[in-house]
Amino acid sequence: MYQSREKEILPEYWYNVVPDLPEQLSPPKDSKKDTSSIDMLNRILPKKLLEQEFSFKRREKIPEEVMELYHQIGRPTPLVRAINLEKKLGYSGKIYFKYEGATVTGSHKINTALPQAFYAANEGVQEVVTETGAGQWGTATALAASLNGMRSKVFMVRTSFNQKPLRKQIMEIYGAKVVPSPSIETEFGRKTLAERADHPGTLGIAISEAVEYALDKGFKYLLGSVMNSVITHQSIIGLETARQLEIEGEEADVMIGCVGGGSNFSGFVFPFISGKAEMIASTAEEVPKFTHGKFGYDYIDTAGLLPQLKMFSLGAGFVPPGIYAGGLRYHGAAPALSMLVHSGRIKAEDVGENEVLAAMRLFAGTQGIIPAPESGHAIASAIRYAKRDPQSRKNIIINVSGHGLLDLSIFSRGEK
Amino acid sequence: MYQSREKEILPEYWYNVVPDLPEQLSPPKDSKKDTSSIDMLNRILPKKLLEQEFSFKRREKIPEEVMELYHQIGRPTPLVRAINLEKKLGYSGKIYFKYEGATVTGSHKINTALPQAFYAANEGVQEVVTETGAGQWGTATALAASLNGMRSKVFMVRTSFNQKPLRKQIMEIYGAKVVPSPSIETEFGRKTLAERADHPGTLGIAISEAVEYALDKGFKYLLGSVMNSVITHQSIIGLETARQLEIEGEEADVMIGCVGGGSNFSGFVFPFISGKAEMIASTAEEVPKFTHGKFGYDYIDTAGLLPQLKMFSLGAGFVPPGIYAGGLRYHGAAPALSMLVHSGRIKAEDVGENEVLAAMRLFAGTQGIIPAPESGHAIASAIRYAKRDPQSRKNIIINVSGHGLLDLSIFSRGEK
Amino acid sequence: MKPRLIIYLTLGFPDNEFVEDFVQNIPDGIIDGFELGLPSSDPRYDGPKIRSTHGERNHFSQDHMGRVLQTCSDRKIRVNLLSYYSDIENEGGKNLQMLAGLSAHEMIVPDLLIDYAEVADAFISSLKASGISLIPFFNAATPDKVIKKYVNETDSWIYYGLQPSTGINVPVNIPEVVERAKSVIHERDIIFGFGIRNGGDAAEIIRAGGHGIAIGSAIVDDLAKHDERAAILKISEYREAIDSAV
Amino acid sequence: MKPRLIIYLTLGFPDNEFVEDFVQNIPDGIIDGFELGLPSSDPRYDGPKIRSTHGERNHFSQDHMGRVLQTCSDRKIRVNLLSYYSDIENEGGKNLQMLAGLSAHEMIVPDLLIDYAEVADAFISSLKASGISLIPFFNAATPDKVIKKYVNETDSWIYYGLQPSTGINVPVNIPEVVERAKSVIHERDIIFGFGIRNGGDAAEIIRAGGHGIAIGSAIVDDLAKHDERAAILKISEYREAIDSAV
Ligand SMILES: Cc1ncc(COP(=O)(O)O)c(C=O)c1O
Ligand SMILES: Cc1ncc(COP(=O)(O)O)c(C=O)c1O
Repeated sequence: MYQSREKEILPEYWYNVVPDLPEQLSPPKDSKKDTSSIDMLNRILPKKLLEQEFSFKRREKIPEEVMELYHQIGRPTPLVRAINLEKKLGYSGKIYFKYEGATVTGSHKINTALPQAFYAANEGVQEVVTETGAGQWGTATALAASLNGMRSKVFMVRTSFNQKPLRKQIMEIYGAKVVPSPSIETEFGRKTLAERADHPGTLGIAISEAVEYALDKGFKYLLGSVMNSVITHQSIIGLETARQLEIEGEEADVMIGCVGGGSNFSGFVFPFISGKAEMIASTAEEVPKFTHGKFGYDYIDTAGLLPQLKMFSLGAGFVPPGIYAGGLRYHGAAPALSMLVHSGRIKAEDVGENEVLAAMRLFAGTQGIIPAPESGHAIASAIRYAKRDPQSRKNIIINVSGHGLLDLSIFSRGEK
Repeated sequence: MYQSREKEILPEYWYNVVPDLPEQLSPPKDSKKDTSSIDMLNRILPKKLLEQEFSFKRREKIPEEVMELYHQIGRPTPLVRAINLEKKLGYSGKIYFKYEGATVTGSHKINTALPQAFYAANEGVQEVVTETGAGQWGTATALAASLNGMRSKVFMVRTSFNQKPLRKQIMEIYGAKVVPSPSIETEFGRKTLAERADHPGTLGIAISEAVEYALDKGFKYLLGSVMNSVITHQSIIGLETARQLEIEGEEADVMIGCVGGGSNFSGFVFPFISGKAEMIASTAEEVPKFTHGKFGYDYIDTAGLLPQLKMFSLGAGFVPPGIYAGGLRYHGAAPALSMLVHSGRIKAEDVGENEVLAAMRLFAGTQGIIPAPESGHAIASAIRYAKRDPQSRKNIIINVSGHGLLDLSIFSRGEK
Repeated sequence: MKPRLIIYLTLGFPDNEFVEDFVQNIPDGIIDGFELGLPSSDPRYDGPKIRSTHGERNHFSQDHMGRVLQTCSDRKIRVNLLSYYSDIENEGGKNLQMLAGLSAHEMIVPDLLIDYAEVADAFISSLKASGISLIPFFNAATPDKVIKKYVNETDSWIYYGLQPSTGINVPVNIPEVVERAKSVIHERDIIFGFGIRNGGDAAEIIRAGGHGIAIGSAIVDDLAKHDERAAILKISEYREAIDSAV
Repeated sequence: MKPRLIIYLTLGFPDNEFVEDFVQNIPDGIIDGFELGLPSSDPRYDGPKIRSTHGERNHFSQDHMGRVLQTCSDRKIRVNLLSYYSDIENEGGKNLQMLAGLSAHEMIVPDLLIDYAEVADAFISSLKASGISLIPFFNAATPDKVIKKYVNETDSWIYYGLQPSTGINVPVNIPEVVERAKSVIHERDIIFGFGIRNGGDAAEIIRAGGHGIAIGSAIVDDLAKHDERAAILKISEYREAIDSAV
């Protein structure tokens, strides 16, 4: 999509922030003595992805086929001046939002699902497997697989599986097989169920099942966040934003996004890292990884199959409450993002459920978009910012990572 | 939205086909002997809308404020080359689709809700009222009212109200009051309920309640389809498409859309009416207005409060089956469209549920978009067309009038 | 040019005698012509006001029509007739033969170009053969092509409806309507009718370039009350309004 | 220029005697230097192969290190040491003082610029004061700014890791890695190590412009089996590969 002239906005290269970081990123750490969990990645990740994961090239060429797919799924996504929101807040500056909900799967997750699936298909893989919590990542994976002619399998955290039948349905329409996790399809799942037959599941368990399944069947496993390569793919958000602002003749003064694993936020702000823009990472009060987490090595997954990363974490064993914003429940955050929060370049703040729901309503009533609850945090933080100094003439740029059309039920609980 | 350069695509004028029709449109007919149901429109419709309804200017200037709102809600919408679908079908020509689901409310309905609400607000109205069947029109009205600082009230057909809680929820988030119809809030509703307490409701009854309510309270009533002015507003679809095709260096050979009241289809094709493109109107097999309906005067609403129009109709008393595509259940079709179908300029064909569901799956798996079930008819007709002559090099242009994210449940019934 | 004022009467309304007196008594010079409607059983493009004047068809008689036409002819008041094609069709052209012998040589058939477009050419020819010109009736809904075709096929003045039908009072932007009509119709007089609510509307039409106006619904209430004076007073006011608009 | 070949050995692995014999027996001219790793209790940037060579720290003795360095010095084989900063820190600089008296004047500290960036400047100064140059260890993850800073603050050759750590064998585009390194590092020799799997890789590095290679994991299995011949044979093959790549 959409117009030939929009090719001016869609970049030809992804951007990897690592060569421009103030300090060197700590490498992933093997958790075991005699085997390498990093080497194990060779078995479950597409080769090309793994190469990207560790090559840290500042510019990574977007394959032509992926470019075409990006067009097809709705890239470039719009950068919208939120005029009605500005008015409602009485804010003197401008507020823009980058709208990742405009992609066909409804969130930024497709930005990385497409290249990952493309690389996998290119290596002759017939099926990809992944896990999903809130459902956005599973949805993106299912479509990306379908567009690349592969089957897909999604281990979906059982509580989500039960609460979000629409998510399951959309994945199935895209051709995915969706199983509630813990499942009886993996040893780890069977073990977990043996211990507790009605286990509600966690993302950690689902990841472990997906990885085990991929190893077992020789399929490839796709990852939705945290890893460097994922964040590199997501840089398309910020790169487009930069060109769109240029076209508008504007600069970013403040950039605000939400953080689950850190992919949408990092993809959004990293292309601006060398500039002067203030950057605010908004997290859920219930999962306060930056404000209450520890900066150090921790596991990506609960079962510890994947390597450890140096990041802010609440502990791989952290059991998050079943909050409205499923995508923000992850215990850690991407290493490069963690480093920049640690160094103070990026500020972090926590927002609670009521404030987020109110912000979502305000945004819906003024801009017409029902944001994903995850994105609601970014919006709430932006509203806080604008209200703190309504006379400010700063340009606030928000990343609205997804729409919330399949999460409308959250409005029935909490504040009315 | 979205980019300043997209202003090249968004037209400055709506187009009214009437001055370019081959024959003259029959005027609306008063149904009563001593009062004028046409004059009654003065009391319930915004003045400016009524002027547009009967002035038939070829070019109608889009007010600047509406233009800005169009940008905010996602216009221009994309015209997408459906490359993956082409491949899947082995079709030698090109297939494009205009994607009205990209608007923030998810369908073309917002194109007319915005100017109607703007005109109402401009006349000092505090509240607007309408009916909704499938929910798309109510959603558009609710947002349009909110964006213009008005309250809104939606009489929602009771079966839909019960079956589509998400639709109700989204309207409420936009600030609308949603009541199931028949309701106790109008005399007509009370009368209907007195006759049958568990009445499931029909669009006809809901219209009657909304009109009565508007007359009673001095509010304005917004209409979602059928009327000339609505179709004029919807011309923005075709006008954008024309410019987008021009930019692509392509011409439309075949244009295909679905018909409920006729607004999305007419808005899509009318700007091309003087050209040579073949035009196909796709309707539901269960509501075969063009193939089995009569071309003559009939009521807009079941209660006969509104004037009669000369159109294809299955009879204002036609009780449609509770089909998957709620937006196609209307008994009639806009007069100008009916005339052009009658004259043979526009072809019509019926498509049944199984074919539509299969087409929707194919489209979702190739293009990533879950279309509205209404739009599924257009897609099914396009697939039929492409399959009939895969060697053809004709450009097929489909109007995908909305997304189906809030209608996913239809996939659980019917074919698997 | 002096703007033209045409008064619509339905034959036989409120009764034959009143109509015959009215055309006799109307002062010289205040109007430019009468448009005489043949009562219709289905005056479907008329609003409630005019519809009420059609009443029962048996109010009407050929003799009555003859007398009215004779008076107008004597008084040199131009006359055109108005009949729905649906009635003409029902009566198998009886009226037509009758009309051929009369002094009204112009005729409006409001539904002809809309609902009977397929027979319009033939009908216009047979009118011509009887020495009668069709006054094309157009309005905002008439496509450009249709206007051009019938302007070509006829030679009388043009009747252009402001409102889609009589008795409807939807908001109308008069200058735009007149401008549109004049942009498609060249070198022919255009008289505007349907829904002229007051002198202000009338004057606006003339100022925008219209050649005249036709009034109907505006005097129906007076006619119904047999109040000739009030009707004539109202007509004079329209006269004044358009004259002073030039 | 003749490409350089550096062989990594962990001191004390598989035992002191073997290492001492090995540096004595390696044929003249096939290598350009040894890199001698001080066993670490937490060799966390190493993969399982090298990790296994660190084993228990008590394999190692200062005497052993002294003998190995002496042999190399006698044989005019250039030597650099490798030690994790975490160990240096734990031992409060004991090693450093010891090293100052030895003939190895170059040292790699793989975790220094990553996990101890805040003390790196001070440490480099104190190394200098002891007559030891830091060989900066960079890899694909090292930011440009960091590379430039430490290239400026040092004067030895550069060690550049192909893989993020040893023992990882993720797919690597060798020409791209070499090109990136050379685009940031000017006028200094760059030796590539970490994850060179075979002669093909080695040749590719040289062809792409690398000044030399460092080999470690590739011979660990032979060393573990005390098979000196096999290890030396493998080293010769690398030698041949890089020489014929020029
Ligand atoms: C819409 C949306 N936004 C944000 C997130 C958080 O993930 P990340 O921080 O990787 O962008 C998710 C994760 O599911 C999501 O679905
Ligand atoms: C998505 C969608 N498409 C099409 C229609 C049919 O209406 P129309 O023919 O007026 O476009 C509807 C009506 O609700 C709709 O919601």
